[in-house]
Amino acid sequence: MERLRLVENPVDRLARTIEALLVIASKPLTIAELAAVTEEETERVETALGLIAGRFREGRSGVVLEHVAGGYAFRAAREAAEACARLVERPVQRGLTQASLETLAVVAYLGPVSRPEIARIRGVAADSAVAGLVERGLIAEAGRDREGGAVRYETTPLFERVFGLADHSELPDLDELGGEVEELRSRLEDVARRPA
Amino acid sequence: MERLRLVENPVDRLARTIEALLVIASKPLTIAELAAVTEEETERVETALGLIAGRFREGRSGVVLEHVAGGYAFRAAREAAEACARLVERPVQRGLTQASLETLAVVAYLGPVSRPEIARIRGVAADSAVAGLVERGLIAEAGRDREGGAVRYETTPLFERVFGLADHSELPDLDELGGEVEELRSRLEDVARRPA
Amino acid sequence: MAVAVRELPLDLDAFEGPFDLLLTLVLREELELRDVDVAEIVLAFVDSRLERGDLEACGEFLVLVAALLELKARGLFPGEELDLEGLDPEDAAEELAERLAAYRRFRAAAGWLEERLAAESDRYFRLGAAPLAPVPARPLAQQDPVQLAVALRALAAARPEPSLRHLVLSYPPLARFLDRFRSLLASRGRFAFDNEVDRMTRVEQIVAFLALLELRKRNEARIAQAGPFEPITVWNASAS
Repeated sequence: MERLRLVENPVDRLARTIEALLVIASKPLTIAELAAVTEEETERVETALGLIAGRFREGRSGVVLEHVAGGYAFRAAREAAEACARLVERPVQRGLTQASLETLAVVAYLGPVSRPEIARIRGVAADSAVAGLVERGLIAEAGRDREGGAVRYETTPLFERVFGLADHSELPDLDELGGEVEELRSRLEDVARRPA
Repeated sequence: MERLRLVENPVDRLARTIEALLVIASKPLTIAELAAVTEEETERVETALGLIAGRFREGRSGVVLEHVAGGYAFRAAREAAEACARLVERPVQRGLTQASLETLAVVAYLGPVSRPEIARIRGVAADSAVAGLVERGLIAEAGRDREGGAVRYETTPLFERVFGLADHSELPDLDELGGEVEELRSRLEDVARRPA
Repeated sequence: MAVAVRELPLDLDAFEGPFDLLLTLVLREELELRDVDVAEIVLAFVDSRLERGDLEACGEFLVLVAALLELKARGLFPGEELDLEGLDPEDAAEELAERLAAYRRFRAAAGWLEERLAAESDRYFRLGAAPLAPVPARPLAQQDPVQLAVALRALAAARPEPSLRHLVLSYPPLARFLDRFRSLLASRGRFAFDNEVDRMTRVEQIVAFLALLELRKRNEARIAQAGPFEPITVWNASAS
């Protein structure tokens, strides 16, 4: 067997290259894309995809080649559906990270507020915390502060549900920090500017 | 051949399930995670991973199993690197500067560590290097050193993955990287004691 | 005879910081340390970075180098002790050596990471979700709103990130002191160093002292001190 593989079918090598491309791609790849990237003829790409489809098929492999509207992609075999569902379904998370909590607090009390404003108040960039909170649906975009300005964020109804608030007015009081949003904001920004 | 496969080794089925999990996972999966999700013993998971490693290895497959960042993941075969380079950009590792690498080294060995601590070691401000590494996802916030203190940073699993480290213990021992205090001190005193 | 900075094949901008530069110079085997004024190079570097305002963390470094130079300064005042506000030069040399050693290890670790990255340049993997993977859900447990108030109070109570930027402003460039001392020497012929630096911050005093050593080295000034901790008098060297 091993001796035979020395005289390798050249399509085998192309097939391996396409397998590699499919496993790193974040979207399905068309035959045209595969041909361009491998610098091969589309006919040979189609032949290679045929080989791959034989190797990566239900019952034989846990990785299955799928032809979808947008092109070709690997997917999980159907027999593994239950395990895949368990993998994707995350256990309920008990709390938020410090970065998320601080960012969420700023948006909840001062929102709508932009990322640069959040960064100024926290003293560090807020990009990934904001993106994480948007992905979770706890905050959402609320227009721009002016035309062409930075996108601003506010909390969502899901935020109110998760924190058990009937509405925004039920946020815990911060009286000692100044009741008005503007007052609070300028106070926080003053603190952030102050040298250590 | 096909008839023989009807009397399937039960580990084969587990191996296929794990293949399916690995192809949809967006990060390396630990043996514990695989065992939990497949509802199997860790020993059997290890046996199955051995089977998968044999099938998905360099030279045989375009998809390769690797042990990285404390878990297991699929990646592209090295022989397909040229085609992969034409398909995807690598924003994480492209253009890491000396400043970024030094900062990354400090965080990798000392993390969680704050920006002022990094600056103290490197003798220059670390703000933009830290921001760039956070942006790339190689380091992430890890709380503050005390309430209201400086934000601290640690490396992410993506760091280990990008650098191909099975875990942190694969980093070289810091003490073996040089830095003999006595030698430096005597060199410094040579400099200092020389009359102006 | 010391080699002038400009004659050395050094691109000061290529260094990451003062530790990087000093370490490189100190470890440079082919350079005979006797022949190179390392301190002068380091000061030229620090000075150029200070002028650009991008050397935020060099405060400590400057203090350490100044103390180290004090060892050298003993050569100027044989048998006498200068005191840079209690900074013992021996301790400073020890501290500087330790800081350089620590930096050297991390610079080596950065080099190791760079090599590793090059060796792994043909390893490609997918970033993010697989194209046909089920979309993950991340449910969050019920949260207590009091956490939000606590987080905001903490932000209001303390400066979250110490900034070193204000330190930069207090670092005058060496050149400013050189100019000032030169004009004093030109107009008066002599001046009392202590009077000039009396109201300055400690760091300003150190930079002023470095300027003084520089003038002495360039044979523009002569310096005298009656004894340890006594006032320093500076003369115009050409006027005597």
